[in-house]
Amino acid sequence: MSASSPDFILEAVDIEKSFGATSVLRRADLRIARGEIHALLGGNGAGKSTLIRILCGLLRRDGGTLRVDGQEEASPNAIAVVFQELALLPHMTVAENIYLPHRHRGLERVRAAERREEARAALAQIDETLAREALDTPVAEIDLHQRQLVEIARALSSGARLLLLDEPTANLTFAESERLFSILRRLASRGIATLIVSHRMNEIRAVADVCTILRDGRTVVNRQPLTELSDAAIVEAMGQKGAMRAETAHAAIRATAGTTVSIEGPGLSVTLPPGSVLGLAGAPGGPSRLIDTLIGANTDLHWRIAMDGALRHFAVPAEAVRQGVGYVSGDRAEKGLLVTLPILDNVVAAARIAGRRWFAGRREARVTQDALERLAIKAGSIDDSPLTLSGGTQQKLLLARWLERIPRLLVLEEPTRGVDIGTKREIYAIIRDMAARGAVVVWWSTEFSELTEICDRIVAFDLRGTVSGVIEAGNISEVALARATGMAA
Amino acid sequence: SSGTAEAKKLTVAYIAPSLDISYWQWVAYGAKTKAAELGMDYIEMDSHNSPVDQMTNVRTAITRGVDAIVMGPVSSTSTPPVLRLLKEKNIPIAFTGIGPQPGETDYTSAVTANNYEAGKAEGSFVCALAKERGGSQVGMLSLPQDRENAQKYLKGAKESFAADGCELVQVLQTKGLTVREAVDQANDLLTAHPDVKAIYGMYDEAATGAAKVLQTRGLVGKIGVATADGSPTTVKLLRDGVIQGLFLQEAGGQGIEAVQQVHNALTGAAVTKDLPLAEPLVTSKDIDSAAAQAKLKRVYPPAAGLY
Amino acid sequence: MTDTIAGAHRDADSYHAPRRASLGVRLLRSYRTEIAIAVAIILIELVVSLWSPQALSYGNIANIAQASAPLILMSLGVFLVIATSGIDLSVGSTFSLTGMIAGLALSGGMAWPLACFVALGVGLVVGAINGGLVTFVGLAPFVVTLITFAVGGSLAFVVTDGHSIAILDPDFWRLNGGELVPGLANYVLFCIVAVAALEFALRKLVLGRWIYAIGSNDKAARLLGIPVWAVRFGVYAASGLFASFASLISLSYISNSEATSGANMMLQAIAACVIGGASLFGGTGSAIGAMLGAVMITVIQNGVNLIGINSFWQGSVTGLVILIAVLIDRLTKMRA
Amino acid sequence: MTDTIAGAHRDADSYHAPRRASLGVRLLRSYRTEIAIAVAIILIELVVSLWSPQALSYGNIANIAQASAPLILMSLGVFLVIATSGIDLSVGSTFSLTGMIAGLALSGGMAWPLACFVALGVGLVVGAINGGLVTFVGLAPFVVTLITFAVGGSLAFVVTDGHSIAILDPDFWRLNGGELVPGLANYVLFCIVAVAALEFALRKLVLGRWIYAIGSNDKAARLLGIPVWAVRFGVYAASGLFASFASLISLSYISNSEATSGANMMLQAIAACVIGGASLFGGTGSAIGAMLGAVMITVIQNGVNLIGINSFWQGSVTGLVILIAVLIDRLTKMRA
Ligand SMILES: Nc1ncnc2c1ncn2[C@@H]1O[C@H](COP(=O)(O)OP(=O)(O)OP(=O)(O)O)[C@@H](O)[C@H]1O
Ligand SMILES: [Mg+2]
Ligand SMILES: [Mg+2]
Repeated sequence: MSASSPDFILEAVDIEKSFGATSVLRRADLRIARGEIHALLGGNGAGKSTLIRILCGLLRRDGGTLRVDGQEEASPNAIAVVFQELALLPHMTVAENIYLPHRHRGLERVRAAERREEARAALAQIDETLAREALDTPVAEIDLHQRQLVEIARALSSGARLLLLDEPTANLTFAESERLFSILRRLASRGIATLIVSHRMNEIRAVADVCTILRDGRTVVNRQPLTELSDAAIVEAMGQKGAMRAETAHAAIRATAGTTVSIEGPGLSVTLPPGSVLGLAGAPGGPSRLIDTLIGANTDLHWRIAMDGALRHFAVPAEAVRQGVGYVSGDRAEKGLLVTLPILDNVVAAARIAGRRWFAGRREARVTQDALERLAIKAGSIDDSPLTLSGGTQQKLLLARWLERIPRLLVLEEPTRGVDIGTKREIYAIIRDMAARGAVVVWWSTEFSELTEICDRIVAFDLRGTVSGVIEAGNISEVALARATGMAA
Repeated sequence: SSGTAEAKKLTVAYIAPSLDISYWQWVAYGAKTKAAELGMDYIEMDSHNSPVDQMTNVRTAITRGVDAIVMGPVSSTSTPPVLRLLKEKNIPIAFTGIGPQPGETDYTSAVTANNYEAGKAEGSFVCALAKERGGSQVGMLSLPQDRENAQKYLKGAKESFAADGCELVQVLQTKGLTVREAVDQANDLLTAHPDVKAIYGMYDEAATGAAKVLQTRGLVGKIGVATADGSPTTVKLLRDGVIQGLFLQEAGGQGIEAVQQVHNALTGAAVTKDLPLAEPLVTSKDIDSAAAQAKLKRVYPPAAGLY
Repeated sequence: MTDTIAGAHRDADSYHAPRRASLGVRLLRSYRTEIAIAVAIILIELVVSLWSPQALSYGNIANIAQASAPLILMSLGVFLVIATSGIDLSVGSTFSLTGMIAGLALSGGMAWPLACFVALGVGLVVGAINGGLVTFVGLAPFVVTLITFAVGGSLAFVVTDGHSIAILDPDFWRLNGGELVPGLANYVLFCIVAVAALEFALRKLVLGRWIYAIGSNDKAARLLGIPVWAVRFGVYAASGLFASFASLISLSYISNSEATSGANMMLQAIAACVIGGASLFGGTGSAIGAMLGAVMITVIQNGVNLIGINSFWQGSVTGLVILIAVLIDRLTKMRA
Repeated sequence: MTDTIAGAHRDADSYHAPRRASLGVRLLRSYRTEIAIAVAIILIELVVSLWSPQALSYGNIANIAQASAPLILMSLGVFLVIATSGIDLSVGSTFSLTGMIAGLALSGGMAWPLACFVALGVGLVVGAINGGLVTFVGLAPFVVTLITFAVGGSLAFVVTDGHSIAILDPDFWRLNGGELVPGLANYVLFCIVAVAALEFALRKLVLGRWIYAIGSNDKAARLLGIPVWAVRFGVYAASGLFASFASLISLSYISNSEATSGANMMLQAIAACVIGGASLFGGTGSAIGAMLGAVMITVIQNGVNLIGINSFWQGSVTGLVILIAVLIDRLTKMRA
């Protein structure tokens, strides 16, 4: 009945979409063959998430044709999606979040015990511990990293023939990503296709066969095998020429003025002179407790923080902020964005507090525009809601908070989650520049390449969350990190 | 003077404290009927039990150019500013149900029921009901005691109980003035005080609720009930012997008299400054008497139910 | 039935069967607030019985059951709406209007079962209007149901021009007082059945989980393919129906319809849900909690009357008792 | 100043810095609901004036201003709470209780300015209790303020045993009717000053932005270093103060304190905020919106009385007019 080749499980041609006056997709094409792992690439705001939402029927397209399995109307169970801004039900348990969305009729019984076992099995494939310990925990009580795993488990257990994964690895550790990829490969061998969005180049190469690249809503590379494309060509196609990794390793930063921060705790005692960038590596449990203490969110008495020799004990984040501690989290929905306030307020919120300002002034518009411009943040206007921004762009917004007023201690928790390759480079440069001006930076990331590139010292935490070693400047490598964190490749 | 009335049709506004309550609806009915009879235009407004709304209503009435006001005030103490304003505008005002603050003189007429006397009379009657039934404990289902009429009823009743040797064991007030609440309270009253032999109802819904409870508990006749006001429901309950006495308060009659008084004031006829209407007792024996029936027609309109 | 793609591969020795807490512990944990409120209710009764020993008599407990039945039924409907993070302010007006319509139908000579069906239509219509405006037009639930509250309350007066109606049908009392199950009065039966059925649906049926899912995060629920619109529309319709049914139960007992009969009930019903553990932001609470909340409100009222506390003090006593109950709940939550 | 930071590597042509719309457009956009409601108010007045030409007279507009002043002041306080995603059900009771306390103080011979201060203490105490229980104990705002609503309403009766008080102080009217600014009655002045000051604070002071931030995402607000507890406590205290002040303004006008005087106002005040664009989930709305919502409620009331609509129909008319207003708002939002 249709002219489409039966080899394609999904064919999208000339898809168009605009939000009001801004056109987001302009004749985007995407074809996914059965059993292939297909990378969808593009810079922040290129339209990837928008396209995915159109593919799974959540958003109406303005133009173009879409066929799933040769049909205009996708059968309801055909597609499973991992959403970039996680779609989870906070009051419900992990198990229920995994099994509830499967298509049911309302008057059916839930058969919780059975379903729970299915959910456990799905989750156990990527994280045994989580599956064992958190299955009956409400999602509100687990952290972003674990939520991401839950969201993935949900897609894996859905029985769908096409998986659309929008940055599923954005905050997974290397080992977890690897486990996900091996599952995807196994699925592929059974004819199940995956579309995966990622900003991590080495991952893309590791898992995907072909790629489609979007740029400003247009398909600029259509179904090319990845083997035929060099990194440079990919980055070029995305429109991010300068994004290639700097060849020369950066010299250690010497800041002339600033605060010395020292951190003491179980198995660790480091002194961070102004300008140092300390990396935290490993499964999130350990680092998050240190980070919460540093920013005053949830003080862990095992950790002792001193600034310029004076012991600091922050009971609430407000105290930390007043002492010049800045914080950016990759959990933007929970810990970052003020969604009902315009972009402007989101950007200047931190400076207002650190600067003890009383007035939300006229100057702020200028400051906001400067900050957005420096991070190349695409937005209609600074009076728009941050919800009109793409995921990576929202993340940049949170970083923009600390551009105006450089903190004494900047605590970063997966700060480049979802940020595109080109912008990551800019962010590294900006952070390094802040360090050069005297800031001390503490940076947790699941992406080892990021840590090796920017940090001059890295604290490794093992899987139980205890410090397993400090790796000094000369010895930093991804292999060393993998070994120290117990997350060997 | 009838010439001027024809030249410019007079308008009277009736401002009720709350038209949610049937009593004030019936006052409105009386006022409206009388206004029509006198050839006056009639408008009505609701103060929703709020003195602020009441004041606003008065001002709105003035804006609409009314010639006279009939008002059931939210409370006596809420009347002075109203009276000041109306005096300034030279607009006659008659009160219904609730009179002005003591000491005020700048009103045309106050058509009230003598709640204190009625309370006393009902108190004696209820006490007698209890005694007939071999007890001396009585309970009361009251209007909310922030109302002056409720306070007066209670005062009168307490005096009678004291004088006649009855013990008022509990006073419960219904907030929403609904039968539903009164039923719950009557149940609680009888649970807490099983020896109560008569119930003093201060308004129709209270007695209706009490009657309902007696019917479901099979206590009809064993516990006496009397109430003030009078409604089709309580009249029927009286006829059925579930309640024993009604102290009729002329709701409609108050409206009729009040309109008559302001009309008198406008047309230069004599006015009666204080016009308390009696609250006669009616029992099942005399409910069908001509006097009682005539009285009843000044209580509620035919549309409300049978007499 | 779902052949889970990617069968789980596990090392035999590294695999530990997932620990699921025992049923008892799970019930205790998920009904923590409900248990706290139930304990509070019992404590209240015991305290009251110090003053008034009849408090624990069969008669008084029957009184409490009778008095709380309409509020329980109404609260159940309101709870469904609150669980989806909505609000229904119109239930009190629906209660009143239903009573008036039923009264008119009955005094017009209609057979009482038929009149009941007609009157339930009031709740269905009001609920459908609420649901439609909230779901399809996208207006805020507070505004929509405030409007139907105002309109419904006004129509309750309009239909009879404010007159109340005495119900004379000699059999209508059977709806409330009859015994479909011998030995169990209908008003108790209806409450038990409604609470049990709802609690079952909310915990064990997919539909019930959807209701919590929508209240938990309606955007995510939509992304997950839950028919958010239909469910949301449904809970408003159900709330209207419950309010109407509550009204009929009450009417059948009181046999007198008044235009103001439901006026105070809206706030009580919402309070019942919240006391019973529901959050106005949705996603939490239970039908049992809503019922216990309603019972607690009635029990306090009853206790205050039995003790003979001056009615001006009743609000204070009620407030403080509720405060103590929620503080107990709060403290046990901190412990847990 | 920013030139030292590493320059961005990007195609110059693909990136455009976000623009800022002109002030006019920005105001139009951020006050869209407010403008819609203002237009609706004008339309209502015009429609009413078809029946009753006096609607647009100076006298009637002064009536409306006088009648709406207390509700406006109360709504402003409630709005602050709602903006932080809280709710304050206690304001009506605070209004009543303040009136009674002020009445007692005045009839006890206290000088009126002093009596006003004492009475404002009522609002401060109730607000502090609300704020304390919500902020420091962590109870749900709905429950806490429901409790203070019940207790406050009860105390309003208790303090005078239910008797209302006539205020005889010959000068107390000055609070409402005096002219601190010649030619402008105080009640108008206070409303204008309060709305302007709050709107300024909410838009231009960091404190005001914090209020929205807390309503928007209180966890993120805390991590940003916003003193969430202090601000939250503050808005409840402010709400209590505004309710008390509203009561004094009203009392000074009608010189009569009544234990039930605020009973209807809580729902009206919340409605005013919501009609004016506030969401009960917090983070949105404006002081101007709350004011316009309050004015709209008063204007409908006034219009219904001027036209002479049967009072039983008033609720229906009020409901439908509000429905039309919010539908207009909704439609313009869809367009935008
Ligand atoms: N609701 C909306 N209103 C207006 N603009 C929107 C809306 N949603 C998305 N956009 C715009 O559409 C563009 C594409 O967004 P999209 O989320 O698809 O990007 P993306 O490719 O997924 O980016 P990222 O890598 O950052 O996730 C962005 O410029 C964004 O600002
Ligand atoms: Mg995206
Ligand atoms: Mg300084």
